[in-house]
Order: sequence, then structure tokens, then C-alpha cells
Amino acid sequence: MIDKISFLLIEGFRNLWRHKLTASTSIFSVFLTLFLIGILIIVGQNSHYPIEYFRSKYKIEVFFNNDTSDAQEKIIIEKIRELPEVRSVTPITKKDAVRIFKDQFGEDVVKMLGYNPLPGSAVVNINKDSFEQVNLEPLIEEIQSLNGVDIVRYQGRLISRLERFYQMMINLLKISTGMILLVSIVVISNTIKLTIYTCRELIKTLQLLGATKMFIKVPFILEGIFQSIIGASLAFFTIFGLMKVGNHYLPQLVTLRIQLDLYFGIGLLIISVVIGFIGSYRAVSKFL
Amino acid sequence: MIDKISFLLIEGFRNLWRHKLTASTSIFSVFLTLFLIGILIIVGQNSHYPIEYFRSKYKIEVFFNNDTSDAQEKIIIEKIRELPEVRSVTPITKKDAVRIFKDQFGEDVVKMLGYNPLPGSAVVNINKDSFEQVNLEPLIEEIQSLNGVDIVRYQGRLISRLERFYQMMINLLKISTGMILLVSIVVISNTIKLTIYTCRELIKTLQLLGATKMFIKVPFILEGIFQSIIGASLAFFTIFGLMKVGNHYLPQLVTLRIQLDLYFGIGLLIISVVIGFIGSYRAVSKFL
Amino acid sequence: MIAFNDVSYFFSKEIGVKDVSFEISHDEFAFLIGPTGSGKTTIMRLIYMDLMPDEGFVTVGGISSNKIKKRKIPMVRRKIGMVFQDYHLLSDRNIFENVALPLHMVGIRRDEVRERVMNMLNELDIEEKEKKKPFELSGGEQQRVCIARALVKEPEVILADEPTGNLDPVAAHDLIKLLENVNNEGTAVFMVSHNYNLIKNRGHRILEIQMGEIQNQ
Amino acid sequence: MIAFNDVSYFFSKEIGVKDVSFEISHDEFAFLIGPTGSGKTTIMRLIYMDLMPDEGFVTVGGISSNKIKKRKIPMVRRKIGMVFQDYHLLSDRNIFENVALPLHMVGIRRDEVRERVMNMLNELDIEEKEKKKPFELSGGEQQRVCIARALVKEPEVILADEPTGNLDPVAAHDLIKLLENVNNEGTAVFMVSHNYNLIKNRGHRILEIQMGEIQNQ
Ligand SMILES: Nc1ncnc2c1ncn2[C@@H]1O[C@H](COP(=O)(O)OP(=O)(O)OP(=O)(O)O)[C@@H](O)[C@H]1O
Ligand SMILES: Nc1ncnc2c1ncn2[C@@H]1O[C@H](COP(=O)(O)OP(=O)(O)OP(=O)(O)O)[C@@H](O)[C@H]1O
Ligand SMILES: [Mg+2]
Ligand SMILES: [Mg+2]
Repeated sequence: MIDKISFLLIEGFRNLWRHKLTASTSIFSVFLTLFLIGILIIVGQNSHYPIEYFRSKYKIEVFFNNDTSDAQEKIIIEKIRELPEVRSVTPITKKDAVRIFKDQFGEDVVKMLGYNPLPGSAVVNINKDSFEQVNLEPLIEEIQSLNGVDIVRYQGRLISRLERFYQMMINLLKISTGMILLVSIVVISNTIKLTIYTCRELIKTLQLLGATKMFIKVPFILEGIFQSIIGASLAFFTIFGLMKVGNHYLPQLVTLRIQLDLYFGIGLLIISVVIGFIGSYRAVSKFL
Repeated sequence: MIDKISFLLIEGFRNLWRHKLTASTSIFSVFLTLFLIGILIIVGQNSHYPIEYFRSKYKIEVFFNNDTSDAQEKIIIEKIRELPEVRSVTPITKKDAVRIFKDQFGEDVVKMLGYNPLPGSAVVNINKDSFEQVNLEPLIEEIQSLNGVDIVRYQGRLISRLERFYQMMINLLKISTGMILLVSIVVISNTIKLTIYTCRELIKTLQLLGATKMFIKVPFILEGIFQSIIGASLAFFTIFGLMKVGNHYLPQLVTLRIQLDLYFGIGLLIISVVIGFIGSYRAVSKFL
Repeated sequence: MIAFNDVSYFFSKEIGVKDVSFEISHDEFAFLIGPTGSGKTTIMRLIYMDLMPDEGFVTVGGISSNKIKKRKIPMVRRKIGMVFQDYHLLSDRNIFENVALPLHMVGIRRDEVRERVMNMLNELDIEEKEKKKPFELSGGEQQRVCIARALVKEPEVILADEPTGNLDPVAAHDLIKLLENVNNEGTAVFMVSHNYNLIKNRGHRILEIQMGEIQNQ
Repeated sequence: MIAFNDVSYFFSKEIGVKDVSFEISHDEFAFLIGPTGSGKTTIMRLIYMDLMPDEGFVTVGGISSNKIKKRKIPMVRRKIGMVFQDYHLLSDRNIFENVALPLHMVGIRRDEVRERVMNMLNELDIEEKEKKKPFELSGGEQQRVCIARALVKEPEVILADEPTGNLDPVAAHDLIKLLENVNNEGTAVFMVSHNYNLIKNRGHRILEIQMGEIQNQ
């Protein structure tokens, strides 16, 4: 039994060499698909950077009624701060408003009028680290309904466009990854089918000599798995290399840093073994 | 001669059928790569929509010196309008400023002071339909240097980030398209190599029977081209179908409309024939 | 060892074998002769169950073609040493590996495999071709590799389809002698041949087939 | 038609053919005999320039192996009708297409191809197999397809490597007759055979080869 297993294992390895051409084709396919999948995973992992950046720019301006006192404003601001979607609130008191007015228009409005006509306000920043689409409407309504709040201003249309766009990207990523995985299984299975087709004489001969199905199948399945693993390793190291280069140059361009860890490698490996097994098993079963 | 040509043409066609398995594999590969290329082309064609949208939001606010008259402001605005990067300029006269102030703060500043302390200003919108990265610095400096202009305000960092991001996307698109094209040639050529490898007995026999190189090569090359064309057609119709569906649902989501025309089809066809020819020629020449 | 019971098999109307019945006992040496296209190879394929009878049944080593499960066919074939008319050598393996294959299939130890294969190659005078690929051998040498592969597993019965077609008279005679030796050690031999001169006067049974029907036994 | 001038070809040290010289005129019928592995197929391959001599040169129809450009080799092969020891039939084409191939190569009209191929299949008694694939034929039938393919192009010389190995005595005799007819119409024939009984007493020249060297002519 052990002799048989070792024979089949060695056969699986040697098949790789015997079928150089088919093997290299399917290694290349695996490499390509896993490379794409790897890139997509990395893009996915980093996709929150840009949206977080934009979200940190979302600015909700809350203007208080002219007759609310600074103390009242503080209470309202506390209430806003406790809302779950809110990250931080920057209060702009009536005094601050005067200063801002002066910065903008070069005039001291209090000096001119003898009193401060400007209302207090606050700038609300929202939580930015969600992969989900952020919908500001309910938050705005809640703030609006608070006692003492006059108007709430925010870039509604722009934000919802950005968020929708981001959500579309995430969905696209997921769909693409799924499709590529499927495609890679089909491609591997097709290439192994080809290998087996090329070997149909050999298979016929083995059958005539009394080989069991397993004896014929196992080397092909092993071959498929080996091919996948090789393709996956190539993909891993290519991505790794690109990341090294990327991380070197990217920081100067944009603020995305790229993470690549052991889990990623193990993940690719497992995916590849699964792809290789399913692909070659499918193919072998088609012919035997 | 005509008999020979017609024989070879028919052989090319029949090879497709004889090599069903290899043929379907390479048709599938072509389909896949051309599908990807097609999608990339379409994304590229439409990539200006989002950036144009964002660019239409770029707002450069020009504040005039307090002592410039409305007439002087008009002249400056004309000058700005004539700058090549500028699409439109919306003047905000001192009077408009008063109205805006009233809208914002609920007070009539002229009534309060007896005179208008607010300076005139203008909002500059820039040309949005460029595939190039837009760099606002020179424009800003130019406007700043005009006589009578006090300060120029714009969302510098946000804009330059957006523009860099956009430029990166465009570059990524170009690189990906190039890589995919290359890859597809390699894949086709590999698959045809496989086909030929599967047929090495046949080729040997043909050679022994006195076939010239051309006689052996032509059917394989034709086969490769046919495969490519079939793959390209499949890709075209799939993309076409997806577009139909996409155009049906997209308008409700975002304002990108997708264009797909005859040129696109012809382009794919030409690409496919070129890929098929180069791929199969490479492969055949390797073995003969 | 082998029994045909009113076996018919048709590739198409008129083409195939009809109502074939005969028996070969476990220590017999029998020839099958007949003109080209008369159905000799078809009979062989029915024995190793590459074809299944349309009518009647074939029994090999006690296993009958109408009862056997598909999964069990390899077990029947392992009892049979087959010399195919078209060799069926594996072109991507060398001679040693080709001959060793039936032994690996039944899980024999590597060193024992080596010993038995080399003995067999020696016996057939092709030991120096051990490392060559089939296409590097002459027609007759390939045929002998095929014979070595059939004999190496020490089968219960040897089926040889035209095993002397590419052998010169001396080599052909040597082969018959070798098969007779194997037969004396208790292995049944059933051999197809056109070469009537080679097989006559050896005292073995001769079956004749014509147009798919056995003529005399 | 064919001339060997001190030709040597070595696959490896000791293995191959040595100092072979002989001539076959344009209307001759000659046999080549010799034991398995003696170099008969190697001689044939040298003639159709599948192998190029290491020493000496081979002349076929006035074209010499040491002067010919690689591009021109197909032209030599078109003059030769070859029956290969291992048939070399195209497994994915039917019998008709296999036999028609040499005619398509030289650009003959479809209807003429059809006529000539069917005549040839008739002559060799395999016309009803026209639409079958090679694997659907018996060994002897395949061999006759290979012969048909060699004859159909009406070559200047016919090389036949063991063309009777899978034929029964009657069919083998018929084939020799057929080749003699073709020879009478002015085609040279050079045939390898093991079957000395078949070829003796026919009044044709017999070349003998042993261990790569021609023994007597
Ligand atoms: N797979 C097949 N499909 C269709 N017909 C076949 C097939 N195999 C064989 N035949 C036909 O069956 C008949 C008997 O074939 P078989 O191979 O048994 O002949 P044979 O006696 O072995 O001949 P030979 O001496 O030439 O090898 C022949 O007419 C052949 O054409
Ligand atoms: N491609 C090759 N590579 C190495 N050695 C070869 C090759 N082809 C033939 N040989 C060796 O050359 C010798 C002559 O071979 P050849 O095929 O000419 O013999 P033959 O006379 O045709 O024999 P047979 O009657 O068995 O067909 C043999 O020993 C064979 O093993
Ligand atoms: Mg037969
Ligand atoms: Mg030979």
C-alpha cells in the first residue's frame, strides 16, 4: 500500500514534468487568477482609506437659534455628541463667529453694531470607518429636531453620491472576486481536461493493463494541486514584490499603506489547493 | 492553387471542431481577456463622468479689494473669463453679497451700518472635460496677480487629491489594458501550442508525406484566428448585454451613461484577429 | 480458464463476431488463426472485457461477463498478460517504466519490481534498451517490450495478438519457445497468428475464425 | 532512382548503419531483409530524408542529401510512396481523408481526388471502410489503408516497410502481386520484409542487412 502511494505521489510530480506545456499553461492561469484575486483583496482591504478621507471632510454645520445662550448650546452639543454616528463636534460660539466674520470680511461686526448679531454654531464630524454606505438623512433629521437648533447645513447630494459610488465599488469588488474564482476553477479544470485529453492513449493503456480508477486518477489530481500551488506561490511573490515597490513609492503620492501578511499567503495557498483539487477532480471525472 | 487554398481554409475550420477541447479553452481565454479589455475600455470612456462631476464642484472664490468699483470688477471678471482653464465666472457684486449675508445671518448689514462693508467677489468654475490631471496652482496665481483682486480661496488640498487619485486610476487602466493584451497573446499562443503539441504525431505524418511548412501551418493559424474571432464575438455580445442591463438600471443610481458603438465592436474584432494571428503564428513557429 | 458461450458482438450490422463458443483450460496452449478482419482481435477484446458481448457471455478465471461489476474489471485484467497488436506502449516513459507498470499497479516493492523487470528484459534480449523511449526502438524491439510487459506480472493466462508480426523468423521462433516454457509452468496461452508455418506441427490446438464465426476447433 | 554512397548514420555509438552502398534503378523491384533491429527502417528513413547521413550521401531521383536545402525535402518526399512500419495514419480523419491527403498536398481538384482515392480503396478491397476512422479498422485493414495512401499519388518509387506484418498469407500474396503490377508500369519498389517464404523465388533482388551493414546484394 505504501509502495503504491509513494508510486502515485512520484507519478503526480513527474506528470508535471511530462506535461510541461499543459502544466505551464495552467500554472500561468492560476498565477494570473490568483494574482488578480490577490490584488482585489488588497484593494478591498485598503478601500476604506479614500472613503475615510472623504468622510472626514463631510461637514455638518449646525446653526443655533439666535436666542439660545452659550450654556444651552453646550447642552445641545453634548446631545449631538452622544449620537452613535457622530465622531466629534466642534462648537463655534457666538464669539468665535465674530472672529470668523472678521477673518472673512475684515470688519468687526460687534464694533459696528454694538451687539453680536451672529448665531452660535457647531461643526459635526461623523464616524468614518464603516464599510457600509453612510446615510446621513436620519442623523440630520435627529439634529434638526433638537430644541434650539435653527438650521443644519451639509453637502447632502455630494455625500450621498460619494457614498453610493463607494458602495458600488465594494460590490463590484466582491462580484469580481467571486467571478474570478469561478473562472479560475473552470480554467484549471479545462487545462487539466486538456492534459488528460492529451493522455487519453495512456489512460486507455492503463485501463487495459488493469489499473483501477483511483490509480489513474490520483496522479492527475495531484498534478492539478501541484500546479495550483506553484501558481499560487508565484502570485504571492509577485504581489509581495509589487507591494514592496508600491509601499516605497506610494506614501509620497497618496496616503494608502498596503498590508500584506502571513494570513494573506496562507489564504492564497488554501484557495489554490481548493481550486486545484476541484478543477482537476472535475476534469478527471469527466473522462473516467 | 485555388483547390489548395480552399482545402486549407476548410481544414482550418474543421480543426476547430477536431480540437473542440483546446479550441473551447482558447476561445474561453480570448473571451475572458477581451471581456476584461472591453470593460476597461468602457470604464475608460466613462471615467470622465465622475471626475467631471467633482470638477464642476470645484469652486474658486475670488474676493476683490474693498475699493474696487463694480465697473472695475466687471473688467477683472472679463480678464478671468478669458483664461484658458476657466469655463465660467459668476460675479457676486457687493449688492449680491449683502443679500447673501442677509440669507445667512438674517440681518441687513447696510441697514445696520448705513453703508456696505462687504467686498464684491466672483465664483470661478473651471473646464471639466480634460483627461489630464488638472493643476490649479498656476491659475490661482494668475488670478491672484490681477490688479484689484484681494484674496482667492479654493479647496486646494481636496482638489489636488481628487485629481491625483483620478490620474492614478487612468494610469492603472492603461497599464492593465496593456498587460491584459499581452497576457491574452501569451495565453492564446500557449493554447495553440498545446493544440499543436497534441497534434505532433499528425504534423510528423504530414511532414513525412511531403507537406510543405505552409501547408501544415496555415490551418493552425486560421484556427487560431477563428478561435479569436469567436471569443471576441462572445465578449462583444456579453458586454453588449451587460450594457443593456446596466443602462437600464444605472440612471437611477448615478449619472453615468454607457456608450457602446460599432467602432467598439470593430475594435474588438481587429484586436482579436491580431491576437489570434500573433498567438498562433508564434506557437506554430515554435514547433515547425 | 476462458470460456465463450454463444457469444455475439456486433460493431455494426454484419460486422463483428457471431455465436462463438469455445473453451480454453487453465494450462492449454491454443492458436487463433484467420484472415485479416475476421474478428481475431475482437475475440481478444471480449476476453479482457474491453468489449462486452451483445449476446451470450464470456467467463474468465471464473468471472462471467454478464455478472461482473464495472469496478471489478481491472481485477480480471490483472490476471491476464496481454500483447496488443498495436503494442500500446506509453510513449512518455522509458522501457523499464513501461514494463514495470503492471507491477506498480498491484503495489509491489520497488526493489522487487526492479529485479523482476530486469530479468524479463534479459529474457527477451532488450535489457540494453532499458532507458530508451519506445520511439527509439525498432518495430521488433517494441513488440518484445510489449511481450515483456505481458509476462512480467506472471499472469494466469497470456493473450498475444499477432506477437510475431514484426519479428524475424529466428526471433519469432524464440518467442514461441518462450511461451511454451511459460505454458509448461502452468500458464494458459492464447495466441493470434497469421504465420501458419510457424505454428503448425507444434501439437497445439488451432482455432480458426472466418467472417466472425469459428470454423473448427 | 536511389543510391547510397558509403552512408553511415549513428543513433549512438555502435547503433545505426555503417558504410552502406547500393543502388536501385528507376524500374527495379528489390527486397531488404534482415533480423529485428538490424537497421532496415533506418535505411528507409535515410531515403525519405527523415534522417540525414553522418557520412556519405544518399541520392533520390537525382537529388543528393548533402546538397538539398531543408525547404526542398518535401519535394523529394512527394516522389516517394511510403508504407510505414507503424502506419502513421491520422487518427482524427476517416480513411478517405487519410488516403486523399497526399493528393490535396499537390493541389489536385476535389473530384479527381475522389475518383483516384475510391479506385485505390477498391483495389485494396477496403472501399466499404471509406467513412471509418482508423481505430475502427482491424490491424490488417489499417495496413492496407497505409498502402493505399502510398500508391494513390502514383509515386516514382515505393518504399514499403514490412507491409505484410499484419496481413494473412493470401492478402500478403495479393499485395506482392499488386506491387509487381505497379513495378511493371515503371515504378521502382523497395520493400522490407521478414517473410522470406513470401519473397523468395520471385526473381527480385534481395538485399540483406545485419547489424547495420549490408551483407550481400
Ligand atoms: N472499433 C470498431 N468499430 C467498428 N468496426 C470495427 C472496430 N474494430 C474492428 N472493426 C471491424 O470488425 C472486423 C473484425 O476486426 P478485428 O480487429 O477483430 O479483425 P482481426 O481478425 O483482428 O484482423 P487483423 O488480422 O487484420 O488484425 C473488421 O471488419 C473491422 O473493420
Ligand atoms: N530514434 C532512435 N534513437 C535511438 N536508437 C534508435 C532509434 N531508432 C532506431 N534505433 C536503434 O537502431 C537500431 C536499428 O533500428 P531499425 O528501426 O532500423 O531496425 P529494423 O531493422 O527496422 O528492425 P525491425 O525489423 O525490428 O523493424 C535498433 O537497435 C534500434 O534500437
Ligand atoms: Mg487484429
Ligand atoms: Mg523496422
